[in-house]
Amino acid sequence: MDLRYDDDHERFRTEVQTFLSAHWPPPDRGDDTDRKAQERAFRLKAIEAGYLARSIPRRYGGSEQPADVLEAAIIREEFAKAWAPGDVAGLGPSLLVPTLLEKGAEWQKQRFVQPTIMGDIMWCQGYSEPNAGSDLANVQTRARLMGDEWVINGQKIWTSVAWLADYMFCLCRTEPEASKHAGISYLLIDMKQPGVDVRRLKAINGASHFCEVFLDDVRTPADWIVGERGQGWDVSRATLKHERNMIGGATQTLTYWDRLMRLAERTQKDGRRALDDPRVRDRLAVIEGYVRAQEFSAYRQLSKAAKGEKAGIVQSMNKINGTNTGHLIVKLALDLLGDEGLLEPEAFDPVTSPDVNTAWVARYMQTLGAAIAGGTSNIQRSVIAERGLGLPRDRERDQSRQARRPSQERRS
Amino acid sequence: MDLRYDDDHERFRTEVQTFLSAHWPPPDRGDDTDRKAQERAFRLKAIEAGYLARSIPRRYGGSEQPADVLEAAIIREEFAKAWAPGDVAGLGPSLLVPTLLEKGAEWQKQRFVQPTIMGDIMWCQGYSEPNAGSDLANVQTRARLMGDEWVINGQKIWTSVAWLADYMFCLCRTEPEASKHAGISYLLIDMKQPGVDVRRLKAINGASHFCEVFLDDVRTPADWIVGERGQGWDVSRATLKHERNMIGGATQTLTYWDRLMRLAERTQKDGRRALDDPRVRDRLAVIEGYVRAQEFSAYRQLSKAAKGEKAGIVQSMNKINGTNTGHLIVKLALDLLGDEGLLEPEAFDPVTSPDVNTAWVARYMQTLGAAIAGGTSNIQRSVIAERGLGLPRDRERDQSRQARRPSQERRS
Amino acid sequence: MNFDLCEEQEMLQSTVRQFAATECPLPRAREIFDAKDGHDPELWRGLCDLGLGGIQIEEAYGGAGLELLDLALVGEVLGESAFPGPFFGHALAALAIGLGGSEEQKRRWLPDLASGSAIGTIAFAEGDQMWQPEQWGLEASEGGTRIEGHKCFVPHAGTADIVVVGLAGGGMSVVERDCAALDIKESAALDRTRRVAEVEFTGAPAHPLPEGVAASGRVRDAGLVLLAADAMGAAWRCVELSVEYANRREQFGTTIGHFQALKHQLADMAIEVEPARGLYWYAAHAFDHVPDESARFAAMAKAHLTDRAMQVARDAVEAHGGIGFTWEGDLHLYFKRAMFDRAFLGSPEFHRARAAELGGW
Amino acid sequence: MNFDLCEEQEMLQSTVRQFAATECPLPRAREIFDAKDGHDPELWRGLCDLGLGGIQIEEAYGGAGLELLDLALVGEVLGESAFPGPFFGHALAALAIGLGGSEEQKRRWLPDLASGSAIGTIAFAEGDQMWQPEQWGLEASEGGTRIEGHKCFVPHAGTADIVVVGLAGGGMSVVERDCAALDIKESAALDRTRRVAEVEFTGAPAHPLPEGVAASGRVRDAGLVLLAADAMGAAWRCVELSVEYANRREQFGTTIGHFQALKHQLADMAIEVEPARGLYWYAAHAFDHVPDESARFAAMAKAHLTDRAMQVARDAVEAHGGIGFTWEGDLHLYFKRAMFDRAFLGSPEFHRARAAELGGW
Repeated sequence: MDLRYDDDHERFRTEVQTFLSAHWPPPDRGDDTDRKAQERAFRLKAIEAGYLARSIPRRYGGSEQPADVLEAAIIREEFAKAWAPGDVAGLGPSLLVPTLLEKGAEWQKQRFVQPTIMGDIMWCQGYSEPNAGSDLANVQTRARLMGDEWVINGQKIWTSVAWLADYMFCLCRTEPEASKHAGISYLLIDMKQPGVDVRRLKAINGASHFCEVFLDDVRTPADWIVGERGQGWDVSRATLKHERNMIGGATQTLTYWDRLMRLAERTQKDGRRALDDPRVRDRLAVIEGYVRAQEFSAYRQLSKAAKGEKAGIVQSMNKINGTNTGHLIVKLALDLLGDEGLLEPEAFDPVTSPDVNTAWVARYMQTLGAAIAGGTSNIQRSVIAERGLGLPRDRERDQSRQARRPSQERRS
Repeated sequence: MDLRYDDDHERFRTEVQTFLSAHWPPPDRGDDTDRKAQERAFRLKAIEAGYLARSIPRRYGGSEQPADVLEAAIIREEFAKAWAPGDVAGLGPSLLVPTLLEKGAEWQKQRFVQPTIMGDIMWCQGYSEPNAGSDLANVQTRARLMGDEWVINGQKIWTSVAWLADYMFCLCRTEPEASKHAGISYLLIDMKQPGVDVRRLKAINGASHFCEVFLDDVRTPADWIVGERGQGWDVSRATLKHERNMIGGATQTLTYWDRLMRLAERTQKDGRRALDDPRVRDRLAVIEGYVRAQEFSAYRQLSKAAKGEKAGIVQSMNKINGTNTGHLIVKLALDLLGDEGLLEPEAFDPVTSPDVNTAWVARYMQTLGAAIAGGTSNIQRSVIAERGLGLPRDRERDQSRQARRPSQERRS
Repeated sequence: MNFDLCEEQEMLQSTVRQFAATECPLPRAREIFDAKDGHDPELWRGLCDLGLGGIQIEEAYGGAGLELLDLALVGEVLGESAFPGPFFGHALAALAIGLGGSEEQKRRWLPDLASGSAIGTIAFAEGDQMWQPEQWGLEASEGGTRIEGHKCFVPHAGTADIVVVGLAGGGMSVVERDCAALDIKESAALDRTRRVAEVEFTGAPAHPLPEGVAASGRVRDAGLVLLAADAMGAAWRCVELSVEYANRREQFGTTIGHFQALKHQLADMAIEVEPARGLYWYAAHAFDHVPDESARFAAMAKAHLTDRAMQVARDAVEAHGGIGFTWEGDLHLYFKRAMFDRAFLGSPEFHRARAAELGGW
Repeated sequence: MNFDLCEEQEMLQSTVRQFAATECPLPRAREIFDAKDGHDPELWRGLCDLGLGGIQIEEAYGGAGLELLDLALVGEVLGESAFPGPFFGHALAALAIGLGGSEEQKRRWLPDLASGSAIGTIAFAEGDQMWQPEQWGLEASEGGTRIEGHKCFVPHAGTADIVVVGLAGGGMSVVERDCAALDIKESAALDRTRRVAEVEFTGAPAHPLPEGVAASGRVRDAGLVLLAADAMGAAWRCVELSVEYANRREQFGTTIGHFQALKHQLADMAIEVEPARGLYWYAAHAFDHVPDESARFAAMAKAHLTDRAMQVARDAVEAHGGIGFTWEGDLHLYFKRAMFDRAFLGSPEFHRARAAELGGW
């Protein structure tokens, strides 16, 4: 156990710092070069220098660096310190791109990867449907191959920021006779066409970045399929894995924790800081135990990854762990808020927005979303019990998986 | 809502008080009339006066009073105030007697009821087996009718105070070809015979009132069966219902609560009473919310019963409610104890023994037993969900119930 | 001894339940939730036609002369229906006048409050968790007949005709809305079924209640009981909605109510809530019949039930999955109702500390 | 940056695990638990033959010269094996002498402690939750060379040869067992794998450690880390035993591990425990490498892990049903081990308050 970076890594850190001081922030040109263009130009330089898009081959616009989680951590740290733009965020870069690189056709990689990681095109994810939530394999959206086009009909739901997206990667049923899981294909769809109807949903906290997407005779070329027909389920699994890790990171917990401490410092209670109230101190100390456990657990996983080893069962706990700790945090925050719990927060992003009291009301609700999105806590528990602890699979889920097996056997 | 007793009941209370002042404590005769004989004599008088054994017909030694839960409550209150002996406690009076009265043969009632309610004979309950815990219907102990006797072989476990019992009421498999539940009979067995081997088990808290009972060619007359052959399951259900109510009463919670308050008063923490520590006060106040809820809930049920109405879903919650509140209480107690949590309590009864600190260590363990005995908390949750909330039955339990159905159909 | 409702009380609840189901089913409640002022005069009229505007107002002034328990039983049903409107503040204003007012004052205001032709509310809060009579700092001048200053979290201030204002020293004064010396600023209420506003009194003519100091603590206690009752109703409805959803929603080829883990979570929610019903019953009963225990059990009921309701509302959202997280579903009405019940008149932790002190600990 | 064990450390753990499985499987542990003094000299010999009597003792005195993390890693495996004997007190005594002793004192005691031919222990507690150096009240007279007074909860006092005694002012002295001025009264220890006794010092000749005052807080911190490590091992084993049981025990015609509610409870137990492993790692690492954070994270690790372990031990008993409630099953060893880890050296709540203060809150 050694928490210091070694000399090579410290040298690397210096290089990154040098690069950043040369290129960010960009010189003020006195003209109205907009922020977005400046960021784009910076990213191109950072990719060239090998600091961004590291896992992506050069031929698709990346910097193709050997996997080194410590270097990656250093880059994140230094870029954050300099407030420099990092890799483009969003479901396209984080979910679709790895999927394309692993399972996509050559032309798909050529066409989609670079503009996606540069933020030139935006994606949304078309997985969930009204009757396919936890039971994702139950998607009913039909895609029929008619000539050289897929014709798609159905409805997606909980689609994040669909109204901004240029394209959607989605799961459609293309082989209705095949068994439940084997009947699904993974298609790419242009969102800017007739027949695509996006309706924004308002969430409990007033935010509305979730959408319903209605697909009515929507068309996509025959070869806009990732993997083969009927392989969509397996193709999507790789992607979902990424999503789970994303939600489970310790970063959000640590941010919440810092803000909770500041809330306890600035809140007055019985004429003194809430932080000085023994009840509050004890609850804070309980929570810090969980927060640090999660933080160190993230380091452990990082270290394992750096050595190319699996982190074991703890990795499967990231999401629910973050959810649980988040709940403890917001509950204490609500107690500290008191009156302000009566007020609606202005619409805002609960992670990145400024640290005002009413933000906690939004976080109090937002953490419920975390327990639901990307696999509910109950699904997480089943996964941990089955894959981590070796307990038997849920009978219902098993039976459902085999539901259409007979007809598949007839086909083969 | 009226928390006062009406005039009739207040008159009744006066009668009870008059009776008690005349008969208890009995005059000191200057001889060595032992306590037990005095109690027995008092009980006979109290039954004659209509204050004990109220639900039991006169012809079986009871006082055969109309059901009146308020009168019953008054009797309990006044007898407790006077430290007078109430109805004999134990599994015989509380479980077997109601079962016999409902399902037993006339000769069985004649023979067993009176000596049981007078404490002249003691019973133990032979239900659980190593492979029949939550799944009680899986009993494997075999009873074969050979001539005019049942010959019984098998093993029972978690049998309370079996070494003191004169008789056992137990579930045995008498119809091995019948379906699981339909193959069971309810037999009475003389414990004082060769082939009955009682082994006391030591519990986690050092107490040992649970036993294993090995039955090796044990015999009982052919007519020592309650109900018909194969009806044992249904016969036992009535009994189990009584057990659940017994464990779920608010009395134990209230006793624990009073003692917890006293512990918090006498414990010193940072130079003051623990009761004055804001952390402790808050936890106590949280707990009192649950305690009073349980207490009032008991009143509600009592009032419903007095009117001959069902109390609804809340009745099914008594046991788990008591278990949950008990856990909150012992956890706070353990925190108050500190060092003394390192020490083993002397063997004692966690409810009735004196209020010393180490008793809390025993209670801390005893409350775990409450979560297991008489139906685990998980079984309770299923019952509440299914019967109280109308959710579907557990699939496994359903399938198991039907496991032997086919062969039963062949028989019929 | 009868720790149970009488037939009239059960009928009262079923009447209100019937009314709410017919006149304000959840789709209608959601509309009002989203509408401008969270108040539907016709709905209010209907409620008052049932006599619910003055249940606890003495018969001499046009009320039904019933007790706090009856009022709370109505409150429970309104909570269970996520019923929008000024019932809560109105009831407390009438109680304040009934307990603290002179004969003349009662004759002036109570009949209109009882019939519902006037709406009442209370202006107690002063921000920073200052809700209690002993914390009020607002001063009245000119012999208590003129008020200058600020109150917040005043329920339905925009539609109220009669405002009972808490004053420094624990007294209360009545300000009539049409005196034109009120500056009302709607707050962004989270629970839009019970809007709140900031009120600036700009030299408002005030009518001090002669027994206000003695009455204000009682009004607070009644408020705590009503919040507990509302929380009870809301929480139990959350359980019911979750059970209905579990029996309807299919995943993996079966209704999700078949999944034992969810079943047990639903059972746990029920176990948290149902046994606590008697806690608010007793607190309400004590208000009228057991004066020694009234304040203590009001505090305990509020702390316990609003905490339970908040947790159950969270659990219900989880049990509903995505649909529970939307503004378009029914559940968020209850979630926000629980937030109100929990925060209004002071936090559960605050009232636990009071209950401890009142218990002589 | 490597927040992970190195190969040697993983090997160390697997060696100890192997040794415990062979020499002290659970049936043997239960025998020792029930035996007279909870100590098996042969088992101790075997443990010390692996060099585990002096892992953290400097090589110059016959130890392995390793760090607290290595010691704690061994402690975790002993916790996971419910391993009986004086390891815990022994390690702390050696640490106390190593950190606080003079060169001469180290030469006198450490080699025997390292080889295990002498057993060490610590006498810190004075009852009424007085565990900490700043709370010690026992006075030494005659220039610190003579001790008269009382200590309690001294681990394995009956078999220890060298007792490190905490003194008023926060210093420490060493008392040798054969000085015949010790009156030892075995307590009825709940965790019989780690017996405790009351010790009356009747004018015992004492050897003050010159750096005792500086060292005693460090020894306490090390003790907190070892308790956290033990709790980690015990708690994880509770999860494993419960999973094994769920995969073996049949009810309703299937293994009970098929019941989703139980599955999820087992998952929740795992979630409570496994992510906290790094907490004791870091606390141990900080002891040797991050002095500023050492005391704070030792307190946090002890508070968090012993609380988690206690809860998981309770959950494990429930998951086992009747058999978990018996003295004859394996589980009660872990339950009682968790009780020891939680209470020894002060309660979780006490150490949370310390962690808050040490964090500058």
